[in-house]
Amino acid sequence: MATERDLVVLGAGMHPWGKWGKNFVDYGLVAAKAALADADVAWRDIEFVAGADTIRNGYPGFVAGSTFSQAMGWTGAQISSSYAACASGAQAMQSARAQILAGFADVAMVIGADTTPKGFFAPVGGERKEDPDWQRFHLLGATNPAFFALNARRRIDVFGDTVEDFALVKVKNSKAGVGNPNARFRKEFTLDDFAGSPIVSDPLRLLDICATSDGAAAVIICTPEYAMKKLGTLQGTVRIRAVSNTTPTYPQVRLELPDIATDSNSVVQAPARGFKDSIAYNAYEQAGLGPEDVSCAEVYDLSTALELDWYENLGFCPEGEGARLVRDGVTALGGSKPVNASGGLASFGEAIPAQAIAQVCELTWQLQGRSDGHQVENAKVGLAINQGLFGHGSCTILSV
Amino acid sequence: MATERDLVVLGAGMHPWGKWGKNFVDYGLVAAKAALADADVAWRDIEFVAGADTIRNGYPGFVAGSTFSQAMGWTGAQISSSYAACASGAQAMQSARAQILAGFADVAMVIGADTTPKGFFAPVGGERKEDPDWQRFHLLGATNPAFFALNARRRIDVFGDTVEDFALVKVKNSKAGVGNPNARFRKEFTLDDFAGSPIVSDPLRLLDICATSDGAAAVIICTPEYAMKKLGTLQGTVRIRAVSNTTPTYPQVRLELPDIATDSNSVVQAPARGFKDSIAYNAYEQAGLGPEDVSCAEVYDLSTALELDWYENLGFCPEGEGARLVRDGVTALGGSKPVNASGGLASFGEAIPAQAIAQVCELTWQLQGRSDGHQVENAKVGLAINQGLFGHGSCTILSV
Amino acid sequence: MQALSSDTTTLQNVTTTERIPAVEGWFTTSEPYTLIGAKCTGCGTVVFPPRSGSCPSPDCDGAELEPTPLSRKGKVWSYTENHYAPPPPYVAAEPFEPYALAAVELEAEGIVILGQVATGVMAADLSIGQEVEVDLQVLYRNDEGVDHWIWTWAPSAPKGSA
Amino acid sequence: MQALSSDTTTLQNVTTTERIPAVEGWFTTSEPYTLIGAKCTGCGTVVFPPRSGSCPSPDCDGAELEPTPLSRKGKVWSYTENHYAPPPPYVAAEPFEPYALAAVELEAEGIVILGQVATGVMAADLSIGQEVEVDLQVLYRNDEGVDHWIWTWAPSAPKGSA
Ligand SMILES: [Zn+2]
Ligand SMILES: [Zn+2]
Repeated sequence: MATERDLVVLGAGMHPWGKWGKNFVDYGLVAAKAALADADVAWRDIEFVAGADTIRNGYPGFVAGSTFSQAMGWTGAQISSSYAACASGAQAMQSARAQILAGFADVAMVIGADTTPKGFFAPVGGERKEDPDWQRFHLLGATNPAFFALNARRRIDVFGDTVEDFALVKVKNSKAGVGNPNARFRKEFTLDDFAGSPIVSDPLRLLDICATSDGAAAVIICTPEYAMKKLGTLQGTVRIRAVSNTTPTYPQVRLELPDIATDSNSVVQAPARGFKDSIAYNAYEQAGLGPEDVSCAEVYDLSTALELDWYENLGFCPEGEGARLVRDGVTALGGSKPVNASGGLASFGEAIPAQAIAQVCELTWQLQGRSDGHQVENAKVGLAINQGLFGHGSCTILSV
Repeated sequence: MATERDLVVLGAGMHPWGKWGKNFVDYGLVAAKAALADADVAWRDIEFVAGADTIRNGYPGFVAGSTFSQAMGWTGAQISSSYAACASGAQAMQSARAQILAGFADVAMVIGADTTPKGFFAPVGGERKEDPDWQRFHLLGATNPAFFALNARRRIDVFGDTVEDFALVKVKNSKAGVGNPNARFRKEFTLDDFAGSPIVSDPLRLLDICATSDGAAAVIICTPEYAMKKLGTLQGTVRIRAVSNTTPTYPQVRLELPDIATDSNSVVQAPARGFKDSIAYNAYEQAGLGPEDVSCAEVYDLSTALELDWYENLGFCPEGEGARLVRDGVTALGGSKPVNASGGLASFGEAIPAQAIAQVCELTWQLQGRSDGHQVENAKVGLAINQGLFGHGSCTILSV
Repeated sequence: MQALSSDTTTLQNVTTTERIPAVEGWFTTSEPYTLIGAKCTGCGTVVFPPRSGSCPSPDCDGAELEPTPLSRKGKVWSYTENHYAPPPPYVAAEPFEPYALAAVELEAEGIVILGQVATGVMAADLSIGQEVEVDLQVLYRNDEGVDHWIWTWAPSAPKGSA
Repeated sequence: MQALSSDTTTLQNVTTTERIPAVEGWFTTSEPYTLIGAKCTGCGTVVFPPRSGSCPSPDCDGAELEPTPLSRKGKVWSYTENHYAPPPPYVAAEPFEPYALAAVELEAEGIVILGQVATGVMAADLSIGQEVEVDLQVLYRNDEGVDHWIWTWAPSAPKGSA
């Protein structure tokens, strides 16, 4: 049961994902206005604006909270600008949530938008020996797909997964994405398509790896009191049951982006629960819910194989058995545990600061039965999970 | 009187300001360990780490909360990474404060560090027509000192200030800074030194404008309950009475960095209280205190003339009369309203994400009577105020 | 060119073919030189630099803004003089020559706009409240030798010549 | 050079004068090639890349870490093969040649370290659990024609030759 600490998602809005190279603010404005309209709240009434930053768009990207506040029209609202790589949207969510629960605001906007501007895409310049991102690129040429591939290879050699299992994830997600008007790629892929897809980082092919996209998402969250005043009832409202914000515990013995080495477990023993398991665990604890309660989940399928990991981290199956779930259709739309009914990153491509917020939009609409074309039947509890570079784990649980 | 919502500053630590070009993390570690030692708290006990970001140090700078958590040793703590230009430290402070007041942690670290790495200092590359920072640099060559100078010129022509009044601010602050072991420049300047100082942006000379520095600062903040358990009493503890986090209200009719134009007041009337006045006002409101209660203040003297503005924004005197306060020694150490007893930015140079946290360190020590060499007599209430580019206004009020 | 220049020069400039602006759509490149703002079709408020997609007023839902010429003349709100070359992306002349900047208030629009002051006019020549008007001058010449122009604030001619 | 190379080559390398490492202090540049970690003088934990100033263990206040050679041999934890040239700051050969990367577990240190695999050894030649050892090869040649070297993981010779 939701408590008075469980804030309400009053409205959600997105700019569809795609690739146009426009100013990221333009996308954000569309999402912001859509979320406000969905919540039936005036911009002037928003007391706190939590922006998720983008680091490839100059100064305005670094101060997303300010940028969107000014673009919508300065109201004197409080703001924050958060960065946590792929988990930036979830961090912005937690920023707004904490400000509200601390009593500094009753209603807040959480917003993120991204674009791939022309003319500069390389990592930040300069020689920085202490920057893990510089280390892995300059010294090893270890790209993101390379890390995904190390992980995928483990699954094959240790768990007996096949590359077809990975491809099945894309087949499943692309099929669901066809029904989602906010998705960028609305094309259903088949196993046959994989044969023609070039290997990027063995064993992963181009089709196994998510693209980068332009896009924007925003949600309006508020206290139950505020929602009650607005709606006259809390019946049917989507409640935020948990936002976990988890970092690793030393020693972190699993090689994770962007580090080129793990911690050592020679002196201090590794924690019983690994980092990725703890992300979900902390959220379940906070919500008082378990994997059995989840109606649908949005997980970060940066690669196809990675989605299988999440099944296990989320407790949907024991470690090493993730492939069975996708083979048996358990995680397909229509299965008993639908994962990425939105189409996932496979259908969206990642718009970094917007993506975790988009997950919340998707779940909100699923729980409200508004996901025409890719609706999960009778969804009551939705979960979104992701992991950002540099130890940023986030998991959000919503219920209706 | 402090309430149970007024968190406790349990410890404060700094790395002295200077210019060595080392990795910013090295400075931060020194500050973090000093703050923990000052608070007598083990790193393992910190539940939340709020990092203030630096944008000139690659990826680790963008995820300061993570970077310092990993450098100190992953503990699974919650983290945040905030950016708000010069107000980043204050935003990190508010991030930690909200998390604690929301019940997600009892004790938190707030930390910021900066360096000026070799080899890249220019604004982020690329042509970004919509980025005010690109606009002002590329199209107008309007540097930060140029904006400070526009403001200083107004003071001269409208209020009758003189360049000697501005110089007096530096004379006062440099004198105080001599007694502060954390200050970078520990040299007393006289009015005579100004004659030899080159004009940077007329009417401001090099000595009127603050340098950029390396440095780090950290504070440990906690609930009163936590402090009580730790100390057995709250007597003599420094309490956080307010952290205002203020943005402008449309139309913003004062030209502020980095915008090349103000908003228009042709259709919507300007708010009665200007942006910079509202920063202090909101903090006073939150604290239930007024300018008359302030024992000492740390203000952002990015330029000498700007300090005079703050006197007025803080209500220490009516608009246009700031110069009188410095002429009469009111704001000098030993005066009735000491401002920048630390030596201010004039003596420190700005280490962007660390500076607002350093202000809190300074005030904490002042209120505890630990500022040997630059102690304000009988300090009971301390206030720190700053303004970051892109409408980030922050004001922190502490009391003992 | 400055508004203070002779009629002959003015005539030359009028007949000059297209000037390349350093930024598209913010000012006219033929006389009469004006800055171009954006006006919200909903509430009528004005914004500079021009933008699209969203009215800057928090109380207006307007998403349509149309280009609007701003007052050619305004009054100096404040001014300064740069004595050091700004860093890139500014393209500084070598050797660097100090230049003045002025923030100018346009009364009708209720807006203050910053700009470089016409070459040769320095801080000593300026005062708060002084009337200035929009002019154009070369901001930089690119690697292909093409001049890029920018607006400037130029003191209005004593006799009020445009 | 690869550990699989002939004795002659090995001899040549031993007599070669100073190799410039692509990064200072992370590995030896003369045989026996080893990675260099840092060891906390307080608790004895090890970290790679080496660092100073603070022990990576949250329970250790140690601020002194000293360089320590790591095990030369380890077991492949996982591996992959890059088929596209990584973006800068990687200096990619032209035309780009695919290469393998391996994450290798050093048992004594309880640590997994990523590295390029010796040139010519591809994913098909690798398997999880396989023994590999540290070797060196050229990462890139800079504009002045100076080679910069990096550690690689090379399959240990079948007969166990160092
Ligand atoms: Zn309007
Ligand atoms: Zn240790």
